[in-house]
Amino acid sequence: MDIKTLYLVVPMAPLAGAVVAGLFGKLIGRTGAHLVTILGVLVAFLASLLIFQDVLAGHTFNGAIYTWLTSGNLSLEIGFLIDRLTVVMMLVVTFVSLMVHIYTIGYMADDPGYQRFFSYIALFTFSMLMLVMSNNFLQLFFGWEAVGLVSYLLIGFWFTRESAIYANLKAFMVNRVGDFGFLLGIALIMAWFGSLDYQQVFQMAPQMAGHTISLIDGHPWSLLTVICVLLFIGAMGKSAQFPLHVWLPDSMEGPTPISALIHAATMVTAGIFMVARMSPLFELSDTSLSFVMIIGAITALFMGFLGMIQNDIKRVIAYSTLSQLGYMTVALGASAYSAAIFHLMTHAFFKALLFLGAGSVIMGMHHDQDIRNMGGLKKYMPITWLTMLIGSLALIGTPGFSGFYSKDSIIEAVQASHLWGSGFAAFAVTASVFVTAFYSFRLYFLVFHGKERFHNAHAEHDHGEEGDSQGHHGAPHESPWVVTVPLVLLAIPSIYAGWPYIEPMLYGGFFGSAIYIDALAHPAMAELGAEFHGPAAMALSALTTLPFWLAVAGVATAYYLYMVRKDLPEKIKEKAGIVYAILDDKYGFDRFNDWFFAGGARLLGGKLWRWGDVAAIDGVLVNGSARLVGQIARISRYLQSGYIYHYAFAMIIGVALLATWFV
Amino acid sequence: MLEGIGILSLTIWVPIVAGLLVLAAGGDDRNASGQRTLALIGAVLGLLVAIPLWTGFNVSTPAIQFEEALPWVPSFNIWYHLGVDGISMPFILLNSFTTVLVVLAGWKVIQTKVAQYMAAMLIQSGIINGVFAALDGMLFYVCFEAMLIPLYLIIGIWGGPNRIYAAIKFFIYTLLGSLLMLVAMIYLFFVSGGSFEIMVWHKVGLTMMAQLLLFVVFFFAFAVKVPMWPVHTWLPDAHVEAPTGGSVVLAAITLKVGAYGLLRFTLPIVPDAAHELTWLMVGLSLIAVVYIGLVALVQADMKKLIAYSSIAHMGFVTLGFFLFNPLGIEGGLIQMISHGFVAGALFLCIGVMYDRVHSRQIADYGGVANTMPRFAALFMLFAMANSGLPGTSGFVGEFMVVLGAMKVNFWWAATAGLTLIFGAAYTLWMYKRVVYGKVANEHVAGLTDIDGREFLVLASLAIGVLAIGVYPLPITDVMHASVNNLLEHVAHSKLIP
Amino acid sequence: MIGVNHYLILGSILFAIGVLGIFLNRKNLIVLLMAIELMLLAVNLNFIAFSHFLNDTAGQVFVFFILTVAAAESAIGLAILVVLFRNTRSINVQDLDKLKG
Amino acid sequence: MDFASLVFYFLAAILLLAGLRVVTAKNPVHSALALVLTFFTAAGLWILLEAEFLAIALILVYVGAVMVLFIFVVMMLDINIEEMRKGFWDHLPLAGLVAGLMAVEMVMVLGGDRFGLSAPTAKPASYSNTRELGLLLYTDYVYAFELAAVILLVAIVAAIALTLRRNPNRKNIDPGWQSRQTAKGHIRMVNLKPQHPEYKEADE
Amino acid sequence: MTSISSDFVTALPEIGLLAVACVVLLVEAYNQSRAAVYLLTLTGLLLTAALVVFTGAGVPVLAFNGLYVDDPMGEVLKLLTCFSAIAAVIYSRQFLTDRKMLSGDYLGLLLFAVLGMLVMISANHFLTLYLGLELLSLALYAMVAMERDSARATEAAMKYFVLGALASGLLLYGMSLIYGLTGSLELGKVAEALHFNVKSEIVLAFGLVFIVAGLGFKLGAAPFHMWAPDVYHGAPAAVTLFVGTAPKLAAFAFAMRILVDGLQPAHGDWQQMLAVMAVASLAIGNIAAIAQTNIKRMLAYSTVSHMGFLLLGMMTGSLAGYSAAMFYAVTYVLMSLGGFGMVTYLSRTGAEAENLDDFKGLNAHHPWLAAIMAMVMMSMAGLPPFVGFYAKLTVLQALVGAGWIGLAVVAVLFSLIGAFFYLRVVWLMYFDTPPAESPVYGQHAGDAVMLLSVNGLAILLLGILPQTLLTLCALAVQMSLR
Repeated sequence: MDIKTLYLVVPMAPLAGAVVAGLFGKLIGRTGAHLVTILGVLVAFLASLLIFQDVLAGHTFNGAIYTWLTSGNLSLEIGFLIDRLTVVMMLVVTFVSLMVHIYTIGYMADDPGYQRFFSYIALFTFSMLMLVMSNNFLQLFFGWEAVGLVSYLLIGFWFTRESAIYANLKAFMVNRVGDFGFLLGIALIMAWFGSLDYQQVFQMAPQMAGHTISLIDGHPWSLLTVICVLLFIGAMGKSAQFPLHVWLPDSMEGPTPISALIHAATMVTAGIFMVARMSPLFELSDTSLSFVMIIGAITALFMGFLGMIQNDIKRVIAYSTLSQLGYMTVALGASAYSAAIFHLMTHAFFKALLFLGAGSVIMGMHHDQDIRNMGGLKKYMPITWLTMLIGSLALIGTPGFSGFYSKDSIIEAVQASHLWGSGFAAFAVTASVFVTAFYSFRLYFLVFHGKERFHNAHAEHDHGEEGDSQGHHGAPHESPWVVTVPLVLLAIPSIYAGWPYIEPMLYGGFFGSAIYIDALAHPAMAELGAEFHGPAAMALSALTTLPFWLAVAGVATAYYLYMVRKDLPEKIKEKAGIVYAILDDKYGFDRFNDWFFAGGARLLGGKLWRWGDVAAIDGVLVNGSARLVGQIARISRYLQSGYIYHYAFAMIIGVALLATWFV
Repeated sequence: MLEGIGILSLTIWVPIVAGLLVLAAGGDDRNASGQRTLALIGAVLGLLVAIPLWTGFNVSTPAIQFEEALPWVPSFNIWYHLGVDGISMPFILLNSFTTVLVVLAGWKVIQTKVAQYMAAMLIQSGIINGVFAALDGMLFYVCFEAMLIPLYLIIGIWGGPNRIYAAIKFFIYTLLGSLLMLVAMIYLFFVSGGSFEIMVWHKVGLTMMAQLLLFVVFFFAFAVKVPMWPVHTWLPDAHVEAPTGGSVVLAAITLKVGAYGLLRFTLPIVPDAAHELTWLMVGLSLIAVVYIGLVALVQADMKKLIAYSSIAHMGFVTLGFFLFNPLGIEGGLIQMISHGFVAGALFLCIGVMYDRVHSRQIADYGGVANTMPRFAALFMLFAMANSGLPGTSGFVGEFMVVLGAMKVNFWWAATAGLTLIFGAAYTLWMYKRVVYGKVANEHVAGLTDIDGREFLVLASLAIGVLAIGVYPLPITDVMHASVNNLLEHVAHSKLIP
Repeated sequence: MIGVNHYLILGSILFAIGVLGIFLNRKNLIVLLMAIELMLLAVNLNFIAFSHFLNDTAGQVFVFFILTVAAAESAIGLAILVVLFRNTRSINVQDLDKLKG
Repeated sequence: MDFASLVFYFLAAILLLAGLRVVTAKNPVHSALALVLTFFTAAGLWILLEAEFLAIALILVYVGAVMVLFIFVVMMLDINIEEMRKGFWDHLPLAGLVAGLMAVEMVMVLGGDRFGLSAPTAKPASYSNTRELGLLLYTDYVYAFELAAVILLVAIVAAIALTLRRNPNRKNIDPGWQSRQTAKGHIRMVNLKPQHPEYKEADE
Repeated sequence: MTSISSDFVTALPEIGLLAVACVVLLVEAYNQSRAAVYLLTLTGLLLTAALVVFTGAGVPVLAFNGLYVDDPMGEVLKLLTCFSAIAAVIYSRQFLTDRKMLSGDYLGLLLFAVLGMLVMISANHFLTLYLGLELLSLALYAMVAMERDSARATEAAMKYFVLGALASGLLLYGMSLIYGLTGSLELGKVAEALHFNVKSEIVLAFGLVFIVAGLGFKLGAAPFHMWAPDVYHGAPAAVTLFVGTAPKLAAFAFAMRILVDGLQPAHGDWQQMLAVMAVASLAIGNIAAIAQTNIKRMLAYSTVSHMGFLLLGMMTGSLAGYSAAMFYAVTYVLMSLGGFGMVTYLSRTGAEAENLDDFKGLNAHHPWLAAIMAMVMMSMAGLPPFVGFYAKLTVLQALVGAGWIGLAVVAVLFSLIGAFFYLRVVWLMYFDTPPAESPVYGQHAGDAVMLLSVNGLAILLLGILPQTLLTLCALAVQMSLR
């Protein structure tokens, strides 16, 4: 098979699966639906593997498939750019997606929307692949929005739940705010570069570096800074960076498999991927890199804080995701694109693992998600326990685990960065290590260890998901093989994906020309590379660094608070009333957004409608003039009084006036 | 090539004759099914005769094609002069296509005076084809005004409770503009040395004062139809009260006539005034995007909401036109076509629900997806297209216009880009309240999913929406030559002192 | 010497008196008709004066026909008046207000 | 001032006074009579203008026929004069203003000698106004003359059509109807059968 | 001067019509057969039309010492007058029969009125104009009062009469001044005199004011229109139908004769007067019509506004303007025949379909009649593809061509207001549900429906293909101008 055909197969196979499962779901039944979609994704995964090998052999590709439209002398094309960055993403996406597909067979077994669900996730895979394989901004934007659409559909998958359909609308809207910036960024590129093709844009970028545009009269700004910031706003939406992060925790309303796939492993990392892809642009603007770094740092630290007090198992992981995305973003800001992508990859594995594990727990708990109702599950769900532990260890950066390599690289890269704001970023990512370790193990201890609380808890809640066999509240049980197999399969790369790959990916020039770093201006990666002496040495030397001990401290604190002095958390909560309240309120963003943006827009819309359309335009101008004419008409009826002499007056006065006028 | 009767004549007269036949054959609602079938045959025939326009179109030339010319009223030098270029041709197809859909859409809903309804739709379709095909100003005008009559009747006879107000408002509003335009056309007749040929008018030199006045007049004629803020308030009323078919035609076609007029008349005839007043038109377009977007957000009536969204989307069209670059104009044109599909489809969707529940209030619905899953899926597609999701037709035009606007002014593009947010907000919020959620009441619980006929109608629109979204090239190819020609024309001042 | 303008002025004043009559008299239809007769008389006076001073008999012929027509007109007018009176028992102008607006 | 002028001013004064009287008299009969006086003085003026035939015609036709008709109608319709007079002078300001304005305007326009007409040469003694008019009427103006006849016919037809009432209760007999009658329709032959309870179907 | 006999040949249509009218009166007097007078009337009108065609000369021919002119414009107008009278008679047959008004008196008067119109159309002399006008007016006064027991009809007649007499007085006063100024009463000679030597502009203008006032009355132009609503309203529908149609052709001819044939040199003066009257008519006609509830009254105001348009065409003083005005007059008559014809046709015994509400839901039981009425209304509103649009177009064209763009804008703005009340009729017929007991129904008068259909379709057909009628009017005017 021609390699180019293979490229086409990668996104099209899942799409075909999605279409078949979506349109003919009833016809082919449940089994048919999952078979056809899994087959599609499997084909995509295998094709990606082949392409990976091909790319490793040095065959990159950049070309159009078809011309989307032409206008003037502009031609917009749909095409693929296949290089090392792309294939890494393709592999990650197809692999995690495949795992999630398999897992879903078990997780959604009883759901009436089974076929629909498979159709959606296959469609998502297609969209995500289109996004990462794109060679131009148009297609990027297409994929960008398409994944948003699927995310919207999946968060609202259980559309009878008020909270779910609130969450999906919110997710879409917040993403749209980001996309607004993104679109403007693309449009600016179009306007100044005259092309949307990556390669052409990147080639022209150095010439454009000196350009300024004056958005507000008399304030010239660097063109590239504006473009990069706008593009990054898009990334902020998609990758849930502060302050557009608000949708991600709510997105946990969706079924767990998609939390793993979309809201942890792949879609939310699209922003990271995009910035890495745009490295030739970002490298030319220190301001925007600083901006990226600071936003990432804020996200990494402050979202981590929120994770510490959550009680919903998925929300804890969601905040953790936010925090980890913050890490990646910080890495981007520090020009450590490869580190960001590396972390993206490892994070995809272990975070997907954690989510799927959490899903497994939820299934075991009969769709109870409150960690306060769990405890001691280790006994009942050994595979889940073990894999979750691996995931958590990877997450907190235990030396040797995949997460360690990616995360430590980021911390070091930030410390090596000299951009404005790197100091704060370094502090934030370092402090976050503690936070991460704390909430991860808080979760771990509460769920798998300690007293079994699930027996007495069921009376308090009624949190069954749709389609669950409610009322069957036995003891937790281990999940079926379709669930555990993906856990195991994901646990393997969670452990292993760091060690062998850190060297080639970060320092070995694996990405080649796919990522561009202006080494003179941003030498962080180069400095790191100079200090790097192999993965084993890195792991060993980590034992002497601050992050490691912070992680240890975090685990220890969690152990102390939730295994030893179980009464303390409550006391702390009482003592730190305001802090807790702020955290519980998620810094008030949701309330503010609801009040200011949603409420404000509606208020303004209502006023404009009532005062503008109804009162001013319709009331005064339209109906008003109609009324005026009607009024004049009624008055004019009085002129026609019925009396002959009045009529005669009219005639004579008419004559008199005409005579006076013209004589 | 001047022939007596050609394809364009057929596209005009086949529906009209079919309409008259339906009227003649009908008269009584007892044989309504026969009338419907006859109307459908007429509509399909109308579409079939229009297809050669596409297949036989030469995309490489801006010249007028399929031209026909017969002297009509020689004493005023009025000609029955038809022809299309890349700008007008797609709309004839769109209109002929839409006619088939509205005939199908009215199949069961219209139970009284069926023959009259179907005839009005068909006759209107023919007249609208005349608007797009006319190359003689007076022929254009005749069709431009005559198309009001069937729609007036459609709204008034088969409309909602407040239909009379809506119908008369619609009529008077639009008549205001067109009557002034009549005077302008006569003026042009004299300054062009006694010709009603639009193409001749394009070449007439005019003073700035005359251009500005003509601009204002054309603005009234076409901006009302588009409609642009602040002359838009007829549209929500007309839409709300019109029967589904009327709304579809109104949204899909009638609004396009206004925008088409801007392109056919305003820009080429008074280019200097157009340049001079770009700020105004762009300003109004942007107001349409933002203001109307906000207003749409608070509507409680689904049709009103979609009507307002139509105004906002048409704001993109006018914005695109006044950017004076190919991206803007072609984007505007694609937006027009796309809006024809999307808004038409959304009105049909609302119609589907209205037929079952007899309410258009958002509050009366909730959880429709539970009982009408197939419908919900299609509705979702159209809602997304309305929010401008890439891959659907709704995206293409908006994207092009934003790109075009960015070439001219960052803030124009930024304001226009807000539609990403507003468009999604009002459409999806409505979708959420109507389709998602628990089954809200027994009406919703009793809903039945769409039948084959409704599915056929919506699915064909869905295919159109997706096809344009994925592969708009064929349409832009058709437009290029004409748009470039137009731009070149507009770039040259025709000012005379 | 009496010139044509004397007659014209006389005619004008007579005409104005007719107008005055129409304005003053708001009750009696017959007086209204008589006021109109005054105006016609003024016209006739004009014609005859012009005819005399132009030395052209056509004016007199015109007056002849005006007289004839006015007679016929009066006949019809009074017939209508009689019919009206039968219907409403009044020739008060102010009662003639069923048709208005 | 020559005699003609004296006569003119004399007649003009009476004419105007009588005219004013026509429109201001309380009683319509007085108005009518004032109108008669107006016509008489006008006739005098016309004689001054050498339109003797018309002057006579005015008196014969107008005073003799039309004014009599007016007075007849005034008398016939029993009108409440008192009621009619109420508020008569209320409208004087407006009436005076408009009439005055018109008069002033007309006088200003027509008062100056704008027609360039001088007194005509005196007619020869053999000149007959009546003869001249007669000749004209039957030659040059024969078309108009015929039309005038038609107008008079219309007046007759209209007046009859409007006022003629065919009273259903009248007792007089139409001779035309009388002479058209035949036996048919008035005499019915009846076959009288002997009255018998069994036969009751016949001559109903 | 041609021999008198040829003069009579030239005037054959009038003579024929007079003869028929007299026969009708005689039949009425001796036979009183309704069918006979009815058919006789129609035959007489047809005969007149035929005579008009046969005596047509193609060039202006003067007769009767310049009192009479026979020119193509006159012939066209006479022909149309006859046809419109025929239509009016046919439309009103049932109405008149129901009210026992279908008599020789009525039809005789109608024929005399038509004769008056023909005289006016052919007038070439102030005297003939006056006599024709009076002949027409006297017959109309009587016709309006014909429903003798109706207080409304007699009141209308009285108003019509008094105001008509006043208007005649004004007209005559104007004529007397023009006579004094030019020394002639024949239109051609007046024009000649004015052309070469105007003794006093001011007197000319002054005289014109009075003449224009008389003209305005006859046309029904503001502020001399006030009789129209009351007369149209008060008169029986059949009479309204007649008053509102054919006389407008005569009035147009009257205006053409007096202003164009006679006073063309004073064009500058009367142009402005007509403009003032036209704008006033447009304003008053269109606005007052909105508030009406009676359709006859509404149509009366609509007439006022239409006359405003017609005057706009005339005032341009160009050939295009005159033919536009003529076209307007012809189409107006066609439309109002349809409108008033429908009102008359739908009236039943004892009641008239004169309230707008009576038309509610007409489409439900008489879709075809409703369609005709809708076409009439839309045509009156000036919407394409109906002939009323071309009427407006020609006038606007003439106006703009003469540089009166402002007036053209004013005219269209007022017709926008006008569109409202025409559309209201459409909405009543189509959008409203019929009341339970509908007061409106059509009797089984096939001939009237047939003719109404022809009338309605003519409005549509001439709207789609107006060229023939346009050419006719343009040629007629062109060939008749001297």
